[in-house]
Amino acid sequence: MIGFQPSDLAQLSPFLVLTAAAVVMLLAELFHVFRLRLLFGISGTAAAWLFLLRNARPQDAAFRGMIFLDGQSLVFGSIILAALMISLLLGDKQHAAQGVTSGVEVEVLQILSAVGALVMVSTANLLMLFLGFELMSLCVYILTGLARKERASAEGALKYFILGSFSSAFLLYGVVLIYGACGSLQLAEISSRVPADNLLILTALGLFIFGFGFKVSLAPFHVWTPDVYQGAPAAITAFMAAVVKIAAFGAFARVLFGAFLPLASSWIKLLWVLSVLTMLIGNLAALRQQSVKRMLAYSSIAHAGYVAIGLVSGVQGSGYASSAFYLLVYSFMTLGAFGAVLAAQAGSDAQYDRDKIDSLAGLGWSAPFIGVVLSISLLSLAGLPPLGGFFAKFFVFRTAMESGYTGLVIIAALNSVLGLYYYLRIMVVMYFGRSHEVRTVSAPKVPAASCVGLAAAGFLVLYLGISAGHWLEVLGNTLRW
Amino acid sequence: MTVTAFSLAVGLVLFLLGALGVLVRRNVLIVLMCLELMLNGANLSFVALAQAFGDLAGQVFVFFILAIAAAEAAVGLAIVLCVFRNYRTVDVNEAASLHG
Amino acid sequence: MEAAIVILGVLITVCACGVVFSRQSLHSALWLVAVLFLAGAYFAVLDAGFLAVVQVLIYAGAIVILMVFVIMLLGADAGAVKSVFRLPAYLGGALGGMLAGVLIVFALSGAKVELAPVKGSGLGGGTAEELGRELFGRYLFAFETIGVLLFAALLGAVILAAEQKRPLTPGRGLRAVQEVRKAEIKENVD
Amino acid sequence: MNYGELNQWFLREQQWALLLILAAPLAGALFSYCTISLGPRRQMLAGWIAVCAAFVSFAVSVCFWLFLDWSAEGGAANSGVFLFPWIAAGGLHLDAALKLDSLSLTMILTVTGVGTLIHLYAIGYMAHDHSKPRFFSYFNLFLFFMLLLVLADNLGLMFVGWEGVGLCSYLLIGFWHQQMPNARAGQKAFVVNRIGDAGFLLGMFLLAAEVGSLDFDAVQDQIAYLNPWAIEAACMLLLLGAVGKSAQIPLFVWLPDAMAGPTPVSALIHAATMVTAGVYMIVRLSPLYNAAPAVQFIILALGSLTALLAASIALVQYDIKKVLAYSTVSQLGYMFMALGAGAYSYAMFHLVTHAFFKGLLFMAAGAVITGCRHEQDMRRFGGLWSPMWGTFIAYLAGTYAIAGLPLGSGAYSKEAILWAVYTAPDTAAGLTLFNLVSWGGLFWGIGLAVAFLTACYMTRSLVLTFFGSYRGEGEASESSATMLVAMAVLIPPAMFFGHSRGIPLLESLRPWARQDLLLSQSELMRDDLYRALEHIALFAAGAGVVLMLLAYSIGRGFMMRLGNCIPERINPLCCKWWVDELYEYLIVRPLAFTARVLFFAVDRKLIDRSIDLSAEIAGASGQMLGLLHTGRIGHYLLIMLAGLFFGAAFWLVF
Amino acid sequence: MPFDIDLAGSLLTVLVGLPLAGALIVFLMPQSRENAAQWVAVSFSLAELCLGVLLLVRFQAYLPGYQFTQHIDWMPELGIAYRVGVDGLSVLLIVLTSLLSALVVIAAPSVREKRGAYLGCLLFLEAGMVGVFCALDLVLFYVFWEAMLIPMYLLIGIWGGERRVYAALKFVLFTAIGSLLMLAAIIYLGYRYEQQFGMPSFYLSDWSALQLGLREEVLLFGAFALAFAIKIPVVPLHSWLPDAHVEAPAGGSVILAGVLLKMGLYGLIRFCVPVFPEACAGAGPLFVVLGVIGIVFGALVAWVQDDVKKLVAYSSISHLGFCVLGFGVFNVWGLKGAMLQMLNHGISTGALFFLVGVLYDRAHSRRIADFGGLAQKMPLFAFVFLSVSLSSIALPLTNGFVGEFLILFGAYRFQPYAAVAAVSGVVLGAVYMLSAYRRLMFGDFMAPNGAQIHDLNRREKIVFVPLLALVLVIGVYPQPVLDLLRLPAQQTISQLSTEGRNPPEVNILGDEERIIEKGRN
Repeated sequence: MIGFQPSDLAQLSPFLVLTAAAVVMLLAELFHVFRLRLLFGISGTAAAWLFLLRNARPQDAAFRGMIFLDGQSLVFGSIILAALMISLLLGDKQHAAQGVTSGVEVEVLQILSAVGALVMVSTANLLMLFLGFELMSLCVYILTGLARKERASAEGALKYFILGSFSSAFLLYGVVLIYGACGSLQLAEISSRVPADNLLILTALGLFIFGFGFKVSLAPFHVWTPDVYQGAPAAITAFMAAVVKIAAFGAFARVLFGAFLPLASSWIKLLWVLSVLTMLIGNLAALRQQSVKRMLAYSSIAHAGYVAIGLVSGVQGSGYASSAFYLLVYSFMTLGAFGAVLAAQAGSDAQYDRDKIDSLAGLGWSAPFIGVVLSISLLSLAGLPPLGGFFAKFFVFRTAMESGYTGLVIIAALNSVLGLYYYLRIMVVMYFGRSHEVRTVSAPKVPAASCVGLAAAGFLVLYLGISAGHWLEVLGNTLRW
Repeated sequence: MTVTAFSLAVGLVLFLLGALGVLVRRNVLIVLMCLELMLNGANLSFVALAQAFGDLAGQVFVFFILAIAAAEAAVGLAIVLCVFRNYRTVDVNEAASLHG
Repeated sequence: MEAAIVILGVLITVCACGVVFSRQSLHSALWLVAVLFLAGAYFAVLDAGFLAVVQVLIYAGAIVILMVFVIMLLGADAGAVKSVFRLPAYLGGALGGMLAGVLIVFALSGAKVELAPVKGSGLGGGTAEELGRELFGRYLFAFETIGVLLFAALLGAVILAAEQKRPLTPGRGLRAVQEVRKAEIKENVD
Repeated sequence: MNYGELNQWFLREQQWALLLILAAPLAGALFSYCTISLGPRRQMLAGWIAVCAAFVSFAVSVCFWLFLDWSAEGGAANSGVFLFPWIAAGGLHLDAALKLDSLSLTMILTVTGVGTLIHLYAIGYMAHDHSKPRFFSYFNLFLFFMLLLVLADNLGLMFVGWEGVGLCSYLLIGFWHQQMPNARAGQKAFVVNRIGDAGFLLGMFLLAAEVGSLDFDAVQDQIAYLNPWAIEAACMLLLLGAVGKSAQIPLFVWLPDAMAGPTPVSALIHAATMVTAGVYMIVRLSPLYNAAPAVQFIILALGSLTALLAASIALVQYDIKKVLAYSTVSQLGYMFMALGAGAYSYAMFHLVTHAFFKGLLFMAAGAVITGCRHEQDMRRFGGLWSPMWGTFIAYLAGTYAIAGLPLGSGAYSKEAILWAVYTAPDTAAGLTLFNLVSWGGLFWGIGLAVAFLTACYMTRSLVLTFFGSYRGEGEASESSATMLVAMAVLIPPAMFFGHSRGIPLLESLRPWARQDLLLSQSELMRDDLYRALEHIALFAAGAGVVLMLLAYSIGRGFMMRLGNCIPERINPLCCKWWVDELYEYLIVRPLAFTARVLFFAVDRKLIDRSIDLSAEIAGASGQMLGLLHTGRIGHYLLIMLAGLFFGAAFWLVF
Repeated sequence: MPFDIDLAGSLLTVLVGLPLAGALIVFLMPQSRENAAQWVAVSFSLAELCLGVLLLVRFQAYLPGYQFTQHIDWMPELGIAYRVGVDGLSVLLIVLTSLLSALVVIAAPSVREKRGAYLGCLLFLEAGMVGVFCALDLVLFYVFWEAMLIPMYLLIGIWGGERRVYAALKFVLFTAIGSLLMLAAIIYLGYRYEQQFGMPSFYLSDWSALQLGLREEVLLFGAFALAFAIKIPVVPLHSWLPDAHVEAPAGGSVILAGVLLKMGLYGLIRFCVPVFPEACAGAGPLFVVLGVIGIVFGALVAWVQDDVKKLVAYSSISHLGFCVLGFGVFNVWGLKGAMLQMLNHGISTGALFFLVGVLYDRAHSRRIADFGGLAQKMPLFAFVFLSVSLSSIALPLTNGFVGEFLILFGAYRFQPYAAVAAVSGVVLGAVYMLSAYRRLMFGDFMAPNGAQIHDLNRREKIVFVPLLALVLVIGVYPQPVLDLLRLPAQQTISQLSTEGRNPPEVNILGDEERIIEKGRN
């Protein structure tokens, strides 16, 4: 009974490598090779990605369907690993300044969380999905609270934990209902057995939307997001905003398209409303925020709404691919934005003060590099061409048009104007102050790794804009495996 | 009413009571306990379904939920400690410096 | 069997109410122990003997003890919650009403509640052996994952909960883990 | 080279000559401006450059007059040059092309002749000014635009000159721009002219749309095929332009203010040449106007009313230049009367004589003003005949001519116009007034009254300025030689040009002139009606002169009382019939008010505010949403659950 | 020569890329090396100007269609391509852009703070503007259209006046509202094209084959027209303009008025007309009305301004009203006039903003009431100001007249009352422009305390000479420019459905040509 084939091992390799990297990092700390931890983290992540790339096969399942390294896992897994890598780079040597009082555990927990995320997007079994979900979530709860001396950090962790556990309990109950109605935990089997008018299934669908909606912060399940993003140390916020959201969206999409496709007419309308609500609430609430991280949190909520448009139109059109592309670009631009904020905060002391938008005054002049990366990220988030964010929106809008959701596109387009306002507000602070009027922040000392991370994020945002069509096609083809 | 249906009902009641507790209680420790109640409700339903279907998957799931519950409890309690150190309270509503 | 189930069901419900509505957190914890024990019994009745044991071991033995420990640790302060219930009753009522309304409309909408058809002959029950086979066969990867999860939770719980006295030094975190692990490892499933 | 060869050579090269007429003043303008880099003494060079440029134009014009055969039967000579297509779009072609026929030759001779003299005069007048280069440059530029206006072969190019002279007028009125009133007067002139120009533009559009071209020849050829309504409309619109430029009711208000400019400017631009451009334009389009009798009637009425109104105001002015300015308006009214009566050649006749004597008068007035240290108030003059007898003679000659006293040139042109008006066909209105007087009779009566008034106010100004005792401060002194020479040269034509009893050059107008006016001199003298009217007019003028002489010698006390019995404040004459005030309250203020309302109420309050408000609303709703995020876990749980329930409800409903 | 062939093929790309490269170089230079940055920027912008002139020279005005076209697949699977090409109108606007940019770069030393970044923004902006004028693919167009926003936003926001933040945000948001709706419309059209022809394309020439339902067409046209109308700006949507102009630095205002405002009308002519002919033709009267409202409104409001920059800004609204009017009448005169007026407005209003900048440099004030009698101390300045004002109020022999004349004539042919109403703008133009000129230049000398009033310096003279020359040359001999515009105007008209309106380019009366010929001989 026990026994797996070597091919199973190949399928497992990304997870094993990544976990091994985490363990090695811990051991490295134990043996005081503290300096090398970044090297281990990055190389482990890179190795995991290489294994993922090598071993991903069309419709290849290991462990009797517990793990799929198929196109979807390859796409979302790659984004997750890339985001992980950048966020490791960004956070290097910055954690202490953020009030994080532990050693290598921050990186280890990020990697383990990424393992959970990877599991989430590469399984077709609800049990594995839930396990990955919990692994990722628990790590992120802890990460949020790591700045233990900061009240905000602990508060954020508590909120995230209670609300997150609550929502995952609902998700779990949804799994129960599905198990009850279909007698299986495999998505493919569920899809083939799903009865159209079974109350259990419909309720389960609702609970799934609740659970995943919470993780990707679709309104009204988004309420935790601003508090947690604001409370968490900036490096962790960047990680959360990128990895957690990608994984949750990846898994959500897999469940929606893998299991609930026969019920599409039920959830499309609902997702339509949720996406409109999410964009509106996210963008409107961000308008007058004074805290950078909170503003970016609301912005990330709004972006979830845009991604959801892709899911809405994914049933008929190529929305899945455009959503994936959106997530790809989104992860880099949000990493760039949070990473730049993180780098800018390196100089100042108190968390509350440095969290204010005004604390970025004159940053564009005193630290041109950070300013440029932040500007690129913000402009891309705002959807200005030729950056990646523009084409991400473009593709999402296009697929929505193809599926006939013109109204949704118009709402989304007008929402972008709101978005433009608050993104530009940050640039106002960064650049528009007269040098004699504002207290320009002194140029923060940014570690080299962080610079590399920022440069990578900025470059990728730009590159993905210029070669957007190519990557959309690549993603589309890969997802169709 | 069959055994399965009754068990599912008990599971639902446990789950809902847990949810209600999370909603209405102020003490964060009790909230944690209520979360456990919710998980137990799900567990009970899984076991009942596993029995009805004659499928071990449900039981295996429960096994994993038990482990997750343990992990969640540990992490949750650690977070509660953290919050208590910062706010000197276990009232979930007191920790509300982040808002707006 | 039916009788046992009915009794257990009613008892579980009563105890759960006890958890939710007790004024003191310690009382809640005790009610929780009762719920967990009863649930264990329920599992046993539903042919899940191994799970029943694990339930009692982990929950009653580990989790609740941990909670009681924390309650004790926080001591008198924990009692200083201003009032027991966070929400006014009418809000709870409104929520309940909404839930009822949704359920009624659901019921009227003509949707059925239907379980999946039973596949085969019922398994003899979840003995340790059967479950073990599953866990180390089909669910091996899940089992590995849960190990990672527990490891992560452990690591996290330790660094979050440990008193911070010394300034951060490299390598300190893992040593703390080792210390705590020695104390707690017995309480965990291995 | 004998005369014949010279003639041949000129005829061969006439296109270049035509260009030279234009090019000389343009080059003069450029070169005289260039002297700005010289020292202040040498800047006087600018004046001489300008004079030379003007004289070159004049000389070439004279050559054209001499060398071309202007009296050939069956087709008068003309000369033209096509330079380049200016604007060509969609079948509409405006070319930069010049055309010289007898009409424009008359005009350019007048313009360049009087122009040269006034340039010469200006050298003396501006001798002590510090911005001579600028002045003479503008002055020459004006000449260029005026000649362009006259020589243009289509309405479009004429409009270039038309606006160009307006520009120069603006620049020169406000020449001493340190004084704000001067600048204001310049602006007023430009803006009022622009109103007329707007009409001109629309008239052009109408013609271009109906005819398909703006060439004068093309328009002329097409008249027979045009819709009568279109002709009348076009004439009306172009009339608006003419009314603006030639200071007729209702747009005459700018001309008196234009006296703020240096006196040579008033002489050249606001008396002799530019203001007659409207008259010239209508004469140029006389075939068109002949086909629009209703418009002709309007011109007649406007002209006579303007003449009367302006003459009445001139009667009480104390500023010597203002008297002359109103006189100009009044005389332009005469020209319009002639146009209205269809007597185009008489209009041109009066235009030329007026250019001479009004130019002379202004020059003399300028000499008086410089002689009295820039005093313009006639109450501070008096007895100036002895210290500045040269000027006195010039002014006397001018007054004699304009007053219409026997043998003065004004008498001939004015009487001809009065006769033409009297005999004007009534086709225009179709009615006689109460069946008693014909319209022609009525307007003749007005014209007669104006002749009387003209004599009155001119005599008054002469008496007040040159007779009696000197009332000013300091010594009055005679002006410089150049000024005197310029005046001296102009005295003979001003006095005696009228003896030609018309202008022999206007053959090109013959086909469109009223046939009953085409009498030769001898025939005219035999016409009883003409002689009767002539005598009446002479009598009226003489009466005016005598009356004023009496009033200011014996009846001085009576005049004082007469002046005092109506306070100036409510005296319609002193208040210029309140026309300025009327415009101020009826047009300017309401317009300014509208502008303010548009800016403060509509633009700022309504549009801007509503935009800001919508931004505010978005921001405020964002803040409201912020209130939703209370930071309390309980509320968050509730919101999420409510979301779940509402989702379920939504799913059920839709 | 092989070089020539290559050049013709990629001249436009070079035109877009050159300033971009310049911008990158300038951005990467250290902030302290401002003079070096200045030299680099000047040389790049002059090179760009030379290439622009080369384009003008090599452009063949009598050939229909687009020239210098280049096609590189960008996102072939989506039908998005890098397609550029120019016709007469775009050539003119590109030359105008490169000229004004070069002048602004030359005049940049008057910017005291962060000049390197200022120059970089200018060059970046120039690349975007040139791109807008040569893009033939709608997505490419949109990319340039939006990419241009940011440098302009920075120019206003960083080097602007007191309320620069408000103005900059207002500018961007206003434009963005329109352009995002336009983006939605572009995407929809791309989708419809793919639906109808089975393959995706965003190429303008492909799109003219689209079959759209009437309601669909009107709505899509509305989205496009809104974006362009905001940019023009048409009157109720103009609110961003005065603020942006007042707050922008002189160079920014020059570019904003000189080039950016043209893009709205350019977009209407280039994109709306071929894709939505019916809707365009239907909306003609609306544009006429809006144009007339703009003319009168802008002129009246300009009259009561106390800030000279605001006055020029509102005068721009009035002038652009003329352009809109010329566009809306859809006959050859109006269109030619509108196109020419776009160029003219760029020259004259650009020069006016330069002049205001000169004044602001010396006195740090723009309030008209603060000044008086400047003509005494700054005669050359007064002369230039007057010449430019005259061009702006369309005095004959200046460029402004030719454009306004054609527009008004076109309006007259369309509807005489429209011309009557619009002609009031001619009068009001004189009113506000001359009264501002009088208040600034005439009377007793007056300037704010601490003002260093001196006449134009050498750099400023260099800036004004080409502008004045163009004012005069186009005014006196506009024919070459009109020749360039002949085909674009004709093409625009032939794209519109012509039932019931003036047939284009047909002689007004059959045999007029003869008379005209005779008149010429």
